[in-house]
Amino acid sequence: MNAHTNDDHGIGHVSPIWMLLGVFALLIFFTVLTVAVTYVDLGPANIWIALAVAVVKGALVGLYFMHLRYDSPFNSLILVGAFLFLAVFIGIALMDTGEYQQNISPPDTVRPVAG
Amino acid sequence: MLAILAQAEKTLFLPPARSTVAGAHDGLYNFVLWMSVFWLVLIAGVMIYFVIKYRRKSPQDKPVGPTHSTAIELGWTLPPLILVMIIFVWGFRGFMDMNQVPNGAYQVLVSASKWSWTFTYGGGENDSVLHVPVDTPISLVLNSTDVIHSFYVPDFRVKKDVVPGRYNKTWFQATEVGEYNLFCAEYCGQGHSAMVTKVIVESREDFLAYLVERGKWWEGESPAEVGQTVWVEKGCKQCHSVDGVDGTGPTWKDVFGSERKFADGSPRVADEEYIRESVLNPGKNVVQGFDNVMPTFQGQIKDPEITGVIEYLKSISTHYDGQLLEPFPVSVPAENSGSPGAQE
Amino acid sequence: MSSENEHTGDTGHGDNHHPAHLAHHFETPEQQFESGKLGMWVFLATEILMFGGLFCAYAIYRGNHQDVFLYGYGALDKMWGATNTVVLLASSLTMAWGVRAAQKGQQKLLLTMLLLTFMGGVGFMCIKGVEYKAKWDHHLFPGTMNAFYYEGGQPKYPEKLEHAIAYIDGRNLGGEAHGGGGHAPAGHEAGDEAAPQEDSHAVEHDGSQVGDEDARHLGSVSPVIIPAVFGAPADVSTIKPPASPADMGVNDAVIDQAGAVSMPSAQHTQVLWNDLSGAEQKKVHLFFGIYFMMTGLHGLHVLIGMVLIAWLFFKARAGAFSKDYFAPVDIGGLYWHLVDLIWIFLFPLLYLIH
Amino acid sequence: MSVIQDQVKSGGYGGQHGPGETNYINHSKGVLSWLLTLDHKRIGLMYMVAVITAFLGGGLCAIALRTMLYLRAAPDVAPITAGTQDLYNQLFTLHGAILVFMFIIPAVPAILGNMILPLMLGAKDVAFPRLNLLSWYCYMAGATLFLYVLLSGGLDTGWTFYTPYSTSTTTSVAAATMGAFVLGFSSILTGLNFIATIHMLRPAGMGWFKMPLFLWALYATSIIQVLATPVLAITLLLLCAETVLHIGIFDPALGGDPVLFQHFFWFYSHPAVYIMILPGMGIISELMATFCRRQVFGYSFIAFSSIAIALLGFLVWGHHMFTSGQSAMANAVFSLITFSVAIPSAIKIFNWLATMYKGSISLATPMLYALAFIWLFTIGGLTGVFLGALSLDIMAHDTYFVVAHFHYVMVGSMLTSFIGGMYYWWPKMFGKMYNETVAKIAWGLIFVGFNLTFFIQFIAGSQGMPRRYADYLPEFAFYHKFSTVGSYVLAIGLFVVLFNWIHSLIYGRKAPQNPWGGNTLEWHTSSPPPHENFHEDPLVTEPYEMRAWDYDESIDGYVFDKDKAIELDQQSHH
Repeated sequence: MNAHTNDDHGIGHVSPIWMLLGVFALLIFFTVLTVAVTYVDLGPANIWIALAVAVVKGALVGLYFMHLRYDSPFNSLILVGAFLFLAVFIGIALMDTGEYQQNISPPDTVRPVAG
Repeated sequence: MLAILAQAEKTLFLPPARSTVAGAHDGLYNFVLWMSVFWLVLIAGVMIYFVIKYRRKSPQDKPVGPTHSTAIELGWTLPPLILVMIIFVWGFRGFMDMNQVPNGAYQVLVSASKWSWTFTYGGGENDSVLHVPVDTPISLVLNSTDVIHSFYVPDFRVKKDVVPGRYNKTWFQATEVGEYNLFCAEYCGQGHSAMVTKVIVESREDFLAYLVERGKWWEGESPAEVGQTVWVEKGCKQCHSVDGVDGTGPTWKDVFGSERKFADGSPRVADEEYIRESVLNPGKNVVQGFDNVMPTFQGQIKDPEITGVIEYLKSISTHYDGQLLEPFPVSVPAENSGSPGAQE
Repeated sequence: MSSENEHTGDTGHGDNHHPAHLAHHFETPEQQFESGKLGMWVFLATEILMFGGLFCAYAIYRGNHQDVFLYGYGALDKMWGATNTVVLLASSLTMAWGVRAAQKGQQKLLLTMLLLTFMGGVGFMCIKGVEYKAKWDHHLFPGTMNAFYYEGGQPKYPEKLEHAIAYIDGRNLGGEAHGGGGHAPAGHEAGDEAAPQEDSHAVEHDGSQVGDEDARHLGSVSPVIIPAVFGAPADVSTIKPPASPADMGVNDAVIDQAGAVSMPSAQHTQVLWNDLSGAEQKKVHLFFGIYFMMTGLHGLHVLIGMVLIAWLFFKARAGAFSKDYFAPVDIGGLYWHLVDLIWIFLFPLLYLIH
Repeated sequence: MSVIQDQVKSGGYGGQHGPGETNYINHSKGVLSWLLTLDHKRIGLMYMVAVITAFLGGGLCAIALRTMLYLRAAPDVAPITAGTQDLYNQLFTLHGAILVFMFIIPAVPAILGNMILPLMLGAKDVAFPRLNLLSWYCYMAGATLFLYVLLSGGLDTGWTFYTPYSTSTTTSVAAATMGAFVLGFSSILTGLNFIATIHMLRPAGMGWFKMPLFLWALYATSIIQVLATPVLAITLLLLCAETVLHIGIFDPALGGDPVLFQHFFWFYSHPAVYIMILPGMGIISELMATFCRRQVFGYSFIAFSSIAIALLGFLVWGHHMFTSGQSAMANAVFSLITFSVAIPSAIKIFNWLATMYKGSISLATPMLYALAFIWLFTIGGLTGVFLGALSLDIMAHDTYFVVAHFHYVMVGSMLTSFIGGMYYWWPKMFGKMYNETVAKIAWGLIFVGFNLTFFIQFIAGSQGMPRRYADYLPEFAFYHKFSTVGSYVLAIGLFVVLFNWIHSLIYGRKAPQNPWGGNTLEWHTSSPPPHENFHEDPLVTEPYEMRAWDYDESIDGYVFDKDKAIELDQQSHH
């Protein structure tokens, strides 16, 4: 039924040890970096740097630990797709709530709901 | 122009149009309605025609028909696309008209709670039925004290949710004197279907007379007396004494007319404007030696009440030796109320 | 071909035409392996969107109430957070190594790596427990238990509030003054607000005074009778949220990114209770609600991952896996890495607010 | 008709098998053989029993609440009391919640999808049979939680759970949200399984563009199930934390934002509308092809429109919030994208009509449902244009206009396609034919009853009748009475359908392998199929090339001519 015919060997990609350790070393480096950056005040840039570092770290985990680089590209598409939809969700919700903040009053004008 | 459109009478489905935006709304409604009838008749007609024309003659039939045509696909994609874009723009413009409160509109505060409406006018008059003058733009500021409700008057084509914790805004301008139904359109529990009241549209004269009638609770009290009541009822006295001893906040005694020193060292004389600011934006001028802890009374205090507080402070200050205001007049306090009479 | 045996974990090598670990509806082991992976990835997508809801709530409250987050994060300890990041990264390494061992049929190494990964999970949860304990001690649990919880505009527990304010204010002042150097994690769980720094006395004194006064203020300032009808502002435009100077300054910084770098650092790093507007003070408990929802859900995933790894361990010890059949290890590993990946984002968002 | 003749007639190709042959129903016996089954067909059947039971429950709530509204209009009935208002609020909430979470969403994917999807692929099962069974147990667990809700004070929030009402009511919100949460897992597992199955288990020779359109529709549905449902899960989890712990994220009294809840809720629940309708559209594509007995027109446009609807469906959630105080900018964006969804829907309708052109149209019961679908969906879709237009939605939002609109789409269209699909695959699922005359009478009752019930609600809504009202002003009495009478006709029609199905199981004539002449792979196996789905690997050709099937009067079904099929297949490649 299925056209795939392959011998039982060579399923999946075997990561060499140097690569695993190298990726781990990079991850630790970035962790130290992201903590170190918080001691330097860069204003709002801080959060974007922190997020950029997180994205790099996430990409390292995804590409090497999770084998995405050697996997069917569709699996990467799923991951990227999920983040895309998430971006749409967060982006629009953030935009809208930001727009209507001006209508929000301090909560002490609101009485607690009975019951 | 809009007013002329609004004269259009009851259409096939809609209730009579009784506000300035209703005409534009009904125009689009009728356009979409007839467009829909056109497409429905076309689709159903073609479908029935095909069912008859291509009825199965024998179960052995092996018909062959066209299977694809990009030209045809594009051909029947474009007209609906153009139509919906027209409708989008039309609907969006109508929405902006419904949404943008005109300058100088007479403001009414709408407070919804389970399961009743309270409408409050500029002078603090309030009622459970909404009275508005005819041919006057009315701006509504909506707030709920418990759950989400929705302000809905079908005859005006106006609807806006009334959400706790925020102030939604909408407006309308009624075009004819009369009584109209006002519904709660967002489900709010047991009494949801009973949360129905009336909008009474009346002439300006009748409306002013109504306001005077509703406004009599101010009658006879002097502003300083009102201020003293505010001091007790709004909880000011918990932090601000009037005997000269500082509490959490500075005492009110001898404040008016004195020179205040702020946390950053700058001085300012406590005048009317300073008092008003301190009530509405307490964080702006924090007096030296005190913490910035007072909540704002924005939205919780009426203008005449602030006036009252100012007069009360004057009455207990040795730095002020002028006259105090006379008792509030019986009619609408004109201050900042934007009463419809003022627009002429 | 029509083997009824669907037990994927059976022992035996797949050298025959239809190996025992191959489910009856698959043609080849590769097809089964790829299906499993695809299924796992789709599942991971659902996990991302599920956490995404929390990230959305986070982004909205942080975006609109910057100061609340700058204030509330003072209760967290970035060194514990960083330690946990390293622990989780290390367990991810051992997991990936374990997959490699399974692929190569190195039975003993696989067992070791699974055990190490499991221990990573244990370590993570222990540190999480220490952190939660510190929150618990300062009444910073979610919802009605939180010291910052307000009811009807009034703080529900004025004395706990006082304590919590002193704690967070003290940390916000002390934490930056010492550049984190003196911030050994142990120091924080041991002492309450007493940090062993030289100016700790001043900080503590300051903090508790502030808290003390605050509690009195808050207990009394809030209107006893909340008006049934809210007041009548002059026009719509006057209805605005309150803007205290501190609050406006930071908001400006967020909006106007061009001039942001020149913002005085004190504005960012040392948000104290009194810098918050009245409305913001009542949103502080939201920060802890979001913190606990995020870390709690993540912790739950770590626990699930640990169960999964334990199961893999016992399977492996029974000899279920071989270089022809290691899909469960690989797929379980994907799950573990995702848990790591989510933490990689949680860590800077919660612990490194600046 | 003897078995031997059957076998001869079917050319020995995957044909009828004798009484000694087992099929998936009698393959093994005992309750446990069902409760622990990994067979997608059995799981489909178990879903069928559970989902139809839920449908009866939700439907009875509907009849009860319409009856309450009718009686309210009678002058001699005592004025409405608080007690009856509460009852009404509970009824409409349970009606909505049960039918949305336990009927409309799982109906087509979990029953017909489970049953047919692997058969259409020529596969032995879905990719993850155990997850499939787990999804059924999730469904049952969710259903149990809803039963618990019924017994423990009910639920009166509306199926939308809007805060802060839902966090302040005393009814069983926490149990209901957990129920919906678990039901969401059932939905996720089904979607996940379908995506992996379609990707990995397609047979050699079946490229993406040789898949039956029902599979495209299920694939699009699965994308939504997988990407949207987790957001519902976290929303419900937060809501649950809100009701139990009062964390305050959605509660304005605690500094939270109730409009944010609506963003969260509709980010799932609007795409969920397409979970409801897309598989139905897939069924209609199958019915159109088979009962016009020709290749569908514009295959790739129908296929891509499913994917387009699924993806665009994620970008329009805010059109449920036009009056909520959402910003004008968001309103404009959502309105614009909402209109863009109209286009792929229109494309589908036009392509179905074009498929009828020069076809050989049979008016068998499934086709009648397909025609009803086109009528109902056209009305549902066109009234959606009203609601997409911002200014019109301001007026129509939360009125009976909206109620009528989504009933035309979610009930009218989805229910007719579901029933049509059930009739279509009934012979395959059970190996029995139903009574055609009774089926047509029931169709008439449902079609007339549905339009009577809901068309008038457009007028009531335009006149300003708000929804979720236990009571109403006298000027709306006529509409409510009329609608209630219509709902009785609809209910009778549905009961006749149910009666016909049960009757068919007991007394139905034995079904041929292929009663309709369809060429998708499920018709290449016996009715009902064997445990392993196929006796031999089916021949994969163009899904709608039906000319290799010849009608045989003696079995009142179609028999396959394999040689001709191969010949036609080769021709199509030239």
